[in-house]
Amino acid sequence: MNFGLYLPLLAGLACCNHFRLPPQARMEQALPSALAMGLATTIMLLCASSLSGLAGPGHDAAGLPPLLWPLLSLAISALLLSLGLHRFAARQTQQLGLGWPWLLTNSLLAGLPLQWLLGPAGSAMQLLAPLLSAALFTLLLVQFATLPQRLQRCALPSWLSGQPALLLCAGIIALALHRLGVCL
Amino acid sequence: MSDFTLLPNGMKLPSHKQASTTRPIATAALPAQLQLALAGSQCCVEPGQRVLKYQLLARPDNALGLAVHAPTSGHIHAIAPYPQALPGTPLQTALLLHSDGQDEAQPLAPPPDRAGQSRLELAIFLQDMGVTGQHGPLLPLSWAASDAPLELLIINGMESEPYISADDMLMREQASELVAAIQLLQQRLRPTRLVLVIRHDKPAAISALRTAAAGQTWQIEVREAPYPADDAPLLTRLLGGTAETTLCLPVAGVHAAGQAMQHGLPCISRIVTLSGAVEHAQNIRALLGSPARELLALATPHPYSAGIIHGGGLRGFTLADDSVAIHQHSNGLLAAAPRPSSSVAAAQPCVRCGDCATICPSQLQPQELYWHCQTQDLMQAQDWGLTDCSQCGLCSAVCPSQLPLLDSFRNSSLQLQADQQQQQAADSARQRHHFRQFRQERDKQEKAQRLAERAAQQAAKLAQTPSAHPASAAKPEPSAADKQAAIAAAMARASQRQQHHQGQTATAATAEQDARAAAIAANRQAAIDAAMARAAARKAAQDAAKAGADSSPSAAGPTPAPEPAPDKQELIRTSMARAAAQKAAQAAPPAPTTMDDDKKALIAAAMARAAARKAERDDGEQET
Amino acid sequence: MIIIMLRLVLLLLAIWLLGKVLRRSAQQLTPAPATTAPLVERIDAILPQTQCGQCGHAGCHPYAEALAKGEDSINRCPPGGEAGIRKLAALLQRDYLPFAPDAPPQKPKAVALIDERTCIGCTLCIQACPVDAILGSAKQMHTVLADECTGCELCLAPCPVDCISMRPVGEGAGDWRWGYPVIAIQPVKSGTRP
Amino acid sequence: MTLTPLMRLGPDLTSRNRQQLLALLPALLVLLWQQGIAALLTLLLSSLCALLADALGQGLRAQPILPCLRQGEALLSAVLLTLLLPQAGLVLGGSVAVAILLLRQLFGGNGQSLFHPVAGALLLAALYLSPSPAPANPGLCLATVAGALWLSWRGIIRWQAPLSLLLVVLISLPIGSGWLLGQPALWLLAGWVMTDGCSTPVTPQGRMIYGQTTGMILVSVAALGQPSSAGLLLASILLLLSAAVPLLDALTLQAKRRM
Repeated sequence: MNFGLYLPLLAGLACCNHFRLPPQARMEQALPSALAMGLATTIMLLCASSLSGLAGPGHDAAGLPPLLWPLLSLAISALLLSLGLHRFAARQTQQLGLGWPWLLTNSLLAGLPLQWLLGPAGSAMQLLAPLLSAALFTLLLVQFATLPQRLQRCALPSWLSGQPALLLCAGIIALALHRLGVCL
Repeated sequence: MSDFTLLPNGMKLPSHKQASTTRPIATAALPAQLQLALAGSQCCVEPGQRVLKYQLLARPDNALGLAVHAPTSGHIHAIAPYPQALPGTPLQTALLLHSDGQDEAQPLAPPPDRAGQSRLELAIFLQDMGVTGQHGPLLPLSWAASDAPLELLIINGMESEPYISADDMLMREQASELVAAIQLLQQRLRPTRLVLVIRHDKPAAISALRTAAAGQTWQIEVREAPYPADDAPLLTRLLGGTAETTLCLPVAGVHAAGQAMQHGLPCISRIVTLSGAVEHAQNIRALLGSPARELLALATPHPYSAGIIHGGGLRGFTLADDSVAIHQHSNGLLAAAPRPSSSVAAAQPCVRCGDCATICPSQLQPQELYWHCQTQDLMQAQDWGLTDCSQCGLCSAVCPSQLPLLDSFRNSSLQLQADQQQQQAADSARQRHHFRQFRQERDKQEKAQRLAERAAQQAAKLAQTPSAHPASAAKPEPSAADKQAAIAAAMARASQRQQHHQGQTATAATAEQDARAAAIAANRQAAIDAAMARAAARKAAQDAAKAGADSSPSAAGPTPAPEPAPDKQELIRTSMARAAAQKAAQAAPPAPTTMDDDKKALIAAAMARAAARKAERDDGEQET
Repeated sequence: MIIIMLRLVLLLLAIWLLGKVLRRSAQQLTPAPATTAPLVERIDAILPQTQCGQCGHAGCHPYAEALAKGEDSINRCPPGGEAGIRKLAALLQRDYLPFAPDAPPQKPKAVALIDERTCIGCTLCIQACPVDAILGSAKQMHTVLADECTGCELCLAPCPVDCISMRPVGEGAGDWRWGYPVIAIQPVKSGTRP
Repeated sequence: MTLTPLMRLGPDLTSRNRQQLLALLPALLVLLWQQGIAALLTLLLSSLCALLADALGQGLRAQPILPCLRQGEALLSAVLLTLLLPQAGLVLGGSVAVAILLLRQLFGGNGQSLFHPVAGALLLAALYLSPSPAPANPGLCLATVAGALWLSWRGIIRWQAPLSLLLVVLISLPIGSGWLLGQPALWLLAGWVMTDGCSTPVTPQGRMIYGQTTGMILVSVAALGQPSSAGLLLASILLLLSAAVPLLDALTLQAKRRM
């Protein structure tokens, strides 16, 4: 697995994340939701990498399989965040669709391949990669939140309007991201 | 500010004015028939009647209406709905005047005494003379009735619209009359500052005006401004005025006002530029109501020209019907050149080039605005600045997709206007409805109270004379009287309600609803009173406007309005008087002694007519 | 060490931003209730105020009350037209509905006209008019103030001699208002000048 | 007599496309001079495929075919692609046809394509071709730049996005983005694809942000990642950012709220 597969994965994940909102959700509602989810993913990835940093070189010694500790740290940070969100802003969390299943999915799918791809590399890369990945993910989320409004003005055939058009866009974006990932 | 509007492709906006300024203003021949639109005015002649030149044909019946005078002598042929110039607008009632070719004029009434004229009187006089400004009369009546100070009076001679040179030629050839008119306006309106602003591309007009206006206290200002320079709000800003204290008047209107004020001459003609694909581009003085096709024929349009454009090169629109007549705002008629075959294709979708937003002088986003106008989303269109659009037409002219941006904005703003008027009407209807509910409730209460009082008095009387009622004498307690009073009141209420139901068969309002509505009405009483007072003031101003110069209408404007009740009564009285007069005109005035018989006969006749009509209708329904 | 500090700072920044987004969306999704007029009044402001009762209620305000309580559907006002339904749908956050099949058909705007030769002065129509648009008194001819008539047709039924007819009004939009030389859209408003 | 009342102050779509094609002429001549008959064949093939695909799309959507073909949008795409991938031949023909059908006609034809077909076709072709970086070609670059400058002087293309991209590339010369400047693909995509209104933001500010972001991603990937073809890289970044255009529009286009 290389970035050529990881980046399209992010696009697919963002598309799925957009579809969790009700289909008639307007941009005024989808945009904050996308922003919040992007920020939540940033927090989770940073938190998880801090956790693995804390464990540091010790997790080899503990005899755990190589990917178990990152997986645990990602899951823990996702659950911690959803707990915190539920504690402090339950209503908005529900309105914006930041449920724990989605947080966990995003955290694992966006974070685990990254850990694997980077391996136990230098810490600068360890810091930068989650940030960049979360930023790209946020960008993709926001794109899917704003695209429907523009697609309304296109003369799309009727069978394509709505979610199928978004899927088509997701496919094109995934193709572009794949090419970009290959170049990385 | 740059010299010309710089177009996205680096070119400058061509003005195309030279062609029509080489010849002096000609006078159009008398057309065989004239079509005079009655917008906001009430006709005071009848079909078949012979009218003389300058005779009043219609008088204004609202603040935006204008009087219509006969441009020549002839017979009124018809009063009927005719198409308007702007395609897509509804038919408008117009007078069709067949000219008899004699051009026989009636003597002009001398203009009223200048010295003691207030500005409202002047505004009404100009309205009666048919002198047009930007919207309705030259001096807006609402402005004239207020006591807002006039700090800046702008005479607008910019005329930046391509092809149009009507104002230019007017300023060249009739500079002295114009200067006299401006002087008169200055004397009457007494502005702090009076500026005639003129665009730099009219050197001949500038020199003519400078010569004529030597020694005047007002100034002529020459400005270089890009295309929509004649936009009044823009001009006001350019000259450092504020919207509240500035008045911007078009040159042609000022000239017509001068003619009216000096000689009592009503406005029956205007200068029209004939240009475009024609042999002899020129300006002519044309009678209002002349058919566009006949006028343009004077300039010999090229045989290949396709249609007539009403207005200038950017704001103009193609006339759907060549026989449409010119009106007060028709500053130009252009013969359209046929489009090159490549651009015949219909409008393409927007390619988001952004040229329209770049060129828009009001810094709007025409492509967004167009989208919302297309989807009929007027709220969004307002959010995107539909009301700020000056409809200069630059966006339409640069759009590579040839989208009908200007047309769309025009339609949407007309629709917006209609919506706003409807909303105002609904608001006033709501206030009247609430007031009515309040009044009904109050009347009911008063009546019940009166009846209760009467019953109590009767009971008291009964109590004083117990011998009269032996049955009740045994127990002469006040409770019996109370009961009776209560019964009487209940009866009264019941009869009242019955009456009420009889009146409002369809609404079937219940007592609780009435009570609640009355409570709401009582809460709003203050607001309604204020609104009634405002309405009364407005009515008074309108009445004053109708009454003309002989009344003293200045009292109606800013002074505190009289109480609503007398005004309403007066209104009712006048309407009754009008109705009585009409009735009197229809039938011989019945003598008081035979009134009842007459009335009975009348009622019987009416009932019979109604029955006949009903039977007819029933028959008709059965047949269908 | 620096990396850990940086990571912590970034983490705090992200949490702060998330909090901000959440607070902002909370404000956006629930408008402040104190500043808005009661719902009934806002609905009433949309209704055309013909007081015609075609919706099955005794006037516009009762219909507004029924709408506010959710007791009636938004597609019962023919004078309000499609635009009215759209506005109501937006205000009440309901889906747009086409006109109810049992609602009376839409008619072009019309005003009542009293045939002055037939009128017997019975005042029944005056009592029926919900907006005080008919003038007259007993045994005198009545007349309709055309400017104030809403076209509700409530005066037609009570008239014993059928002397009232509805006269359609043409739309007044004319190009004389935007022609020369400036095409400003806003007409001279009475409100802007003191 | 050239009088057109109801004045038109700007060129219409057909004339804009014609001028854009005209601006590509010097580059095309240079290419033919460099590569000879093979490039001409590619040009013919891709043009044919593009026109056929466009006609097919219009036909399937039941729209008039000839006016659309005459407008030259498809032809412009084909010429651009020929200049970008002169050796591709059949692969190019297929990818341009698919891209036009998928990215242009499916979204509703002219003026509706959210993603530029040229960028899409480049990515499609890259599935079959090796993405090795092309050698620098100063002659072609110069011819392209001349055409783009002429267009910009005529006011046909908007300069904000390409200029922002170029500025970023120039500023980051020290980290090794210099080789990009020798690539004709950079100039072609910057001059003809980044200036297309449908796949770029509509406001000047939005276009600047778009250009800068493109530049930053391009430079960082080109300088830090594995060596790859500049055209491919730029095309994929443009596609990715085209999806962000509604966002940029929403950020930079503000409705005038009523009081």
